[in-house]
Amino acid sequence: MEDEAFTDINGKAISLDCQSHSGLCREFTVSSPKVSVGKVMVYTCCVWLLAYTVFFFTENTAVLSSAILITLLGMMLHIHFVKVDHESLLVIGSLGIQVSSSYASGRETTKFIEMSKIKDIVINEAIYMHQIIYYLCVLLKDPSEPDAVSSVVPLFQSSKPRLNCLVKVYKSCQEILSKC
Amino acid sequence: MVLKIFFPQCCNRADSGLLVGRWISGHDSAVVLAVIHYPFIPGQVKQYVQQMQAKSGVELSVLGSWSLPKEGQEGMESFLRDLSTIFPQQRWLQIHREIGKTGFTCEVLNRDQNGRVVQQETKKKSKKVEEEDGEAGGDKEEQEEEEEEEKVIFVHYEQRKVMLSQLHPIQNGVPDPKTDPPSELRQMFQTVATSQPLFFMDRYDDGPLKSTHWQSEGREASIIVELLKQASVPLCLLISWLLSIWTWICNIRIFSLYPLRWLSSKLSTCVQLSYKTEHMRTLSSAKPAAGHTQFMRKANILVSFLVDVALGMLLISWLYRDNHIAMLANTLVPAADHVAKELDELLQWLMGAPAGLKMNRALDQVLGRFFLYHIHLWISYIHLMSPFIEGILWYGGLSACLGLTFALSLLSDMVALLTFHIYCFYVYGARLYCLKIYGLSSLWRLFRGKKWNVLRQRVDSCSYDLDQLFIGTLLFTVLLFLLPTTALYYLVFTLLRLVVVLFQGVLHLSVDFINSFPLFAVGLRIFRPYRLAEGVKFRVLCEEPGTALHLLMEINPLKFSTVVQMYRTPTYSCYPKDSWAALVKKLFVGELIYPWRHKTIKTE
Amino acid sequence: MGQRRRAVTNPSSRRVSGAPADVARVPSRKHNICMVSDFFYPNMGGVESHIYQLSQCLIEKGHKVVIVTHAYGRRKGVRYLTNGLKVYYLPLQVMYNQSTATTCFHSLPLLRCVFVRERITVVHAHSSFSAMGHDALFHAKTMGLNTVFTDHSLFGFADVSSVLTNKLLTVSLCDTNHIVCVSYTSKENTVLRAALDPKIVSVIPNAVDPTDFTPDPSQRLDDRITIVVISRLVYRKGIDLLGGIIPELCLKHPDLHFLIGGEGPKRIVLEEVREKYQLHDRVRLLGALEHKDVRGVLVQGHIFLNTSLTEAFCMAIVEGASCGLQVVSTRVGGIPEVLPNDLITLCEPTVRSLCAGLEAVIAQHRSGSVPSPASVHARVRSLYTWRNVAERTEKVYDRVSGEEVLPLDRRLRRLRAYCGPVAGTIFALFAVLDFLLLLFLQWLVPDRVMDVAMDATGPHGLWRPGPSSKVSGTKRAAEKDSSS
Amino acid sequence: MSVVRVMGPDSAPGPAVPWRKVLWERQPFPDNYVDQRFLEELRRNEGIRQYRYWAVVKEAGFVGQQLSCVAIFITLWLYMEQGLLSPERLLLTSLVCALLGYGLHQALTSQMESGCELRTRLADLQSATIFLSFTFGFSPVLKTLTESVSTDTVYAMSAVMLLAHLVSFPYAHPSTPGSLSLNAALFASVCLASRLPGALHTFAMLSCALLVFAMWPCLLQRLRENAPSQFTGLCVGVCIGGVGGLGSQSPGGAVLLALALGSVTLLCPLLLVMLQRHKDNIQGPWDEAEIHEDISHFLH
Repeated sequence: MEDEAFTDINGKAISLDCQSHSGLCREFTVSSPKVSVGKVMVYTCCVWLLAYTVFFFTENTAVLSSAILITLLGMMLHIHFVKVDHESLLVIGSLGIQVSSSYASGRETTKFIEMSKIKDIVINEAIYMHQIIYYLCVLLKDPSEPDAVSSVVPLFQSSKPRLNCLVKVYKSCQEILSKC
Repeated sequence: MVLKIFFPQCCNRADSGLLVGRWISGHDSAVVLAVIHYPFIPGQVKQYVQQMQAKSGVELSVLGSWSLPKEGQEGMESFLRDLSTIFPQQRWLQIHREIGKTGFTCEVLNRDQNGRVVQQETKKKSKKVEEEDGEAGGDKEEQEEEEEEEKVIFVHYEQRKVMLSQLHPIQNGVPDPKTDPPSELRQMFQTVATSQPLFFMDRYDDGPLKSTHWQSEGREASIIVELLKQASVPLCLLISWLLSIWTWICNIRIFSLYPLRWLSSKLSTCVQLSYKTEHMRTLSSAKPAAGHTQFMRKANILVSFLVDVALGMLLISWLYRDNHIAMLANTLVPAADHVAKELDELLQWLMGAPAGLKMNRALDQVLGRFFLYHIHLWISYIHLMSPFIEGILWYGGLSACLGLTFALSLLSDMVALLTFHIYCFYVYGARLYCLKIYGLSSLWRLFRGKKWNVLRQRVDSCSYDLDQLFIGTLLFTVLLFLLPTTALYYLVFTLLRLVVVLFQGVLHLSVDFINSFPLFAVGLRIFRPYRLAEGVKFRVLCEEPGTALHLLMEINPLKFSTVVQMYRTPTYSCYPKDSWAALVKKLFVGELIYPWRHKTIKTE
Repeated sequence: MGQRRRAVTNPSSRRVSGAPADVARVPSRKHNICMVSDFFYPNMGGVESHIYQLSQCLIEKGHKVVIVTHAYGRRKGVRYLTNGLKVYYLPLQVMYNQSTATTCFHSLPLLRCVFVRERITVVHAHSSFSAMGHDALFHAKTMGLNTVFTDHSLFGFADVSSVLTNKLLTVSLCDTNHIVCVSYTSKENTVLRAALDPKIVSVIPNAVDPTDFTPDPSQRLDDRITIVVISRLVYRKGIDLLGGIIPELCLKHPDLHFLIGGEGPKRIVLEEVREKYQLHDRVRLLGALEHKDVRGVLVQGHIFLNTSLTEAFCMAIVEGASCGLQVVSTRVGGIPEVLPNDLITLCEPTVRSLCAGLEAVIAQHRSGSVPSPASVHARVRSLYTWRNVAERTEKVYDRVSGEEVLPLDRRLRRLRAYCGPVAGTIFALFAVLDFLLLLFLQWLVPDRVMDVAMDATGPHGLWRPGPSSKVSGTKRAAEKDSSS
Repeated sequence: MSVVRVMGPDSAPGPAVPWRKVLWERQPFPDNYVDQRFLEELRRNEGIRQYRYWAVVKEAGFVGQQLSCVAIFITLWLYMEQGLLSPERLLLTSLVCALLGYGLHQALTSQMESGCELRTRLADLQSATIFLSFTFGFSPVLKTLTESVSTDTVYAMSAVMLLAHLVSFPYAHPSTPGSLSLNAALFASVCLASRLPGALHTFAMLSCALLVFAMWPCLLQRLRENAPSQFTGLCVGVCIGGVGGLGSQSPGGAVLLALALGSVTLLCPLLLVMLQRHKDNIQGPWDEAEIHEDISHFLH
């Protein structure tokens, strides 16, 4: 349970929280900063100003109401589908790995991968937008031939931590994996 | 190795007794299914376990002992250990729970070959570990102890949900050799699901043994279900008999003559009919559904069929109330007339200089007259059959009692018939246009002194003779100048055609939707989310120091999207079979487009 | 590329070029080198193998090497090859035969990312056909890195297209620190094209692994004389000449057979010739050849024929000679410099002359006065080795890394001075824009935010061979995820 | 030896052995050594041909005459449009011209004995009939073809097409007129002809066009091969005829045409000859060798 100053690939501050429930079970939670009020304000203002300009030319109040609707709807959709509040990785030795990400609206999506399916956890490089980043991912076994990788499950996808953070998680994951 | 114990939540507060369950081979994890309380006679327990095993086909066994000491009864340690000798097992679990605490502690007694009991302490409190030859050497105590503490994981699960839930992706019956051994969770789920008979012994009947496990809600519901099952059998038989007759009628030779078959393949009503027949056949098969998918499929079909019929009934009730039918009929003929008139005007407009376009007058006149004649024919045809339309509608309306889909497809057929003239126009226009386009393209190649090489599939340069060039150029010029006229006609009629096709497409889509939407599965997902499990998720229960790790296993329900695309009953899809770009290209080069789906693109 | 890997750790080739001794004597600094080119594996050809072999040898010498190329189909992302050679397949749009479309700018973000995170000191671009290479040179200068350019191809001055390309080359080479050419002819050509000071142009020939191309006379059939041709079947390789030669010789010598490996648009010519003269049994068209199959084809022949119309440095003839074949080739480009006269018969690029040359060699064969394949191989094997190439290239890097990079203003002045008023001004403008873009990117994603890449190679490389290691695990993952 | 073996750039030059332009032996020179024999194989402007003014003018004359052919055609059309020339007369004249030309053509062909496959009279007759019949059959259609298209459009189209004809005309050996040029010309003539008052006019115009654009170049080619002196005279004659004809209708057009002819036949050659001096062409061993001999005879 310690906090260093970690940042994501764009230099925004994120916090990593390692909970060790027992020797076999650890939980890592990467939580990205909350939705900044200022940003919301800015977006809202932009939309509304636009709406007012339109309204100014076309005396039509529908424009304004629609603008309000749009902002509200947009905000809801954003916090429900886009904005991820924190992502957590629960590693249970000899049982499996559970990846869950919870959105700002409280919606939570969870995926549990059994240990028998997992081949390894590695740090990997990928080209993302206009940069090349490191990311942590779980390699899944191919049931047909054991030493091939059937697919890859990337971790901490929405909050993209930097290498130092990843290495921390990676090391302790490897500890548990090596135990059993 | 780490020992995983799947422990049913309902047994948390059970009084002390024996743990009945199963060791999952290969994963060294134990699934506790029930607790048999004191007092019991070991013989009866053994016998009971035997018969349960026989019933459920799970290798049940007595896993160990469960002690939740009430006040007064302390120090059962030795007694419990003796129990292990009564029920000879490879390993013997002793799970304690003190009243105050939430966590359990567990001892594992390993029995090696010569029957001596080897014990490993897993209590944190017990600082010293009495160790004979366990799998860990006795020399390095501390680190040994560290390891020992980690040994056991308790996974609490809700027995009922796990029993009823179906793990996805489904692998029914025989696990294919590639993926075996089936994963731990899958085995665990199977174990709980198959050991259903174990749970039918409930607390109140006075058997020799008292046990704690999930209690099935009272018998009555199940009795009713049984009765329904019994009743459904003769019904199924009846339906299947009727079906056989129907199919026999369908297979009379007259229907399999060429024009009829072709027609029936094009008429969406007939397609719908055969489709329904097929569904009924699947429904009315007397034998019970094998496997989950089969069952779901049947249920989906049944539900959607019922819904369909209900909607159809609604429609009928609307139609036959203060005769809407007559109204419809009276509106229909004038509508057709109106359409014809509109077309007439349109053609007149085209025969002038439409939108100031420069068209070749002679050709324009010819085409216009031709189409006008067609419309004339059409109108007379409509008027010929106007008296019968009401009757047709009346009987057609009856068909709605076979379901809304049926009525809809009938409607689409009617539309197709009523707009036949538009179709004709479209075909003429398209053919003419197509001809022109191809002629122009090949002549353009000649114009540039190239030619299409059929063998190499490419454009070669070639030297033509003078006369070839001359005639080619003449034709090219003629075609080029006549193109706008035909193109305009083609355009107009294609637009009309597209409107019709769009309408029919919408009808087909809705029909397909009603037929294929998995209502039952979705309902299940809404009201019993745990029934369709995508997987599981674990929560770490608040653990206090000194006990092993406690996890709560919850069921992770399937996503709606997955449910829909997994359980949607396969139909002939009537979605446009080629992409929009392809469609546009077809339109441009003047190939014909049809609303009806082709048999070849049946989507599974 | 299996057998190329073998070459890197091979005692014989080590013995040939006394590499270790020299390295011991001249302790040179270690560089972080970034090879940039549009052409790399899975694409096959001279440039590709050159880059691969050179990088391998440089890694062996303890430098850190990464390769940057564009994505080939589903092969995008980051891959690791033998000895931890790291390859970036950047998702850039391919325009015309495997060369990326260039706007001078859009490749900057990714290239900058690579340069920064790999801590590159020297950027080495290959092949003047590779737009990506030129972009890299441009951006490297903007970021203040030293650059080297290797030119693999010859260019005429006759037509409009070449005028344009030469102008572009002038621009992109005018502030490149050092240029490497593969032959003296190529050097002259490049110096003329890019108006360069010949002092900064080094000549370092290509090489072949003698171990891959060993003679095997037992494969030859003695009842016939086989002429082997291995090249892409395109106009520049003089396939039309070949189409003229085949009937002439086949009519004269009934025991003459042709073995033609390669694929291309001109295949149709050969097929027509074959059909017209009924030579299906004597002219075999093998189609495209894997690099590993080449030797198997070569050793079946007695004579290697090369009809190229232009070549900077023809590796094919060296490979042929290394397999112990008698080489007959056209006297074009750098070919006369490649092999000593007793190993090669040079002809004019005409059907008559080539036929005469082949006749002569055939006559020698009949009289049995040709040197034995083994002896030919023994002579060739010592001529061109990758280690030697690597050492000479290393020296280039040493020299380059000492030089200072022009600041923006002087760079602009230089551009104006070297590339003429019009092009110079335009590209000066481009340089400024590029610089501004760089500043913007640095504001957007500061260098400190970028993670420094783990060194798989170089002074303290982490590369541990074997599938168990995490690096290779990463590699496999990279392959998977790039495909997904 | 191993010192010599690896020479990076800027190593000290070794013993004074002469530098050789070979790669197979490792020489005691640095990699970036520049010998005085550097670029000695560079050659400039080799094989460049010197043009002589009048020769070029003579060649250019052909272009001029083609230009004026078009002018003549246009003149004829103008005449017909204003009804100054009746289609019957045009047909008659063109028929006579055709016969004369055909005779001359035959004479010239028989005169040259290198007779590559001669078309039989029958074939000629056949194609002639095809022309006439098709033109005659189509002329009513063609007549009504462009009536709804505005006149300017038609003019523009035909102008563009005639230009295309002039540009893409194979001046080198026009014995077989290139298909694009011929087609363009025919297209233009059809456009123009469809503007004429009657179907017969159209027919006449088209046949005339055939004469001018298809037959005439063949005859001219023969002339050029066999009787160069007359050829030049003919070109001059055609040019004068074109200018005069156009002059009779629109003097301005005539002037323009004259200017164009002058620039094409006199000015452009002058420029060519003048600019030759500034030619600077670099050749060397790096050039892509071009194949001089004709490979195609191996194929067909």
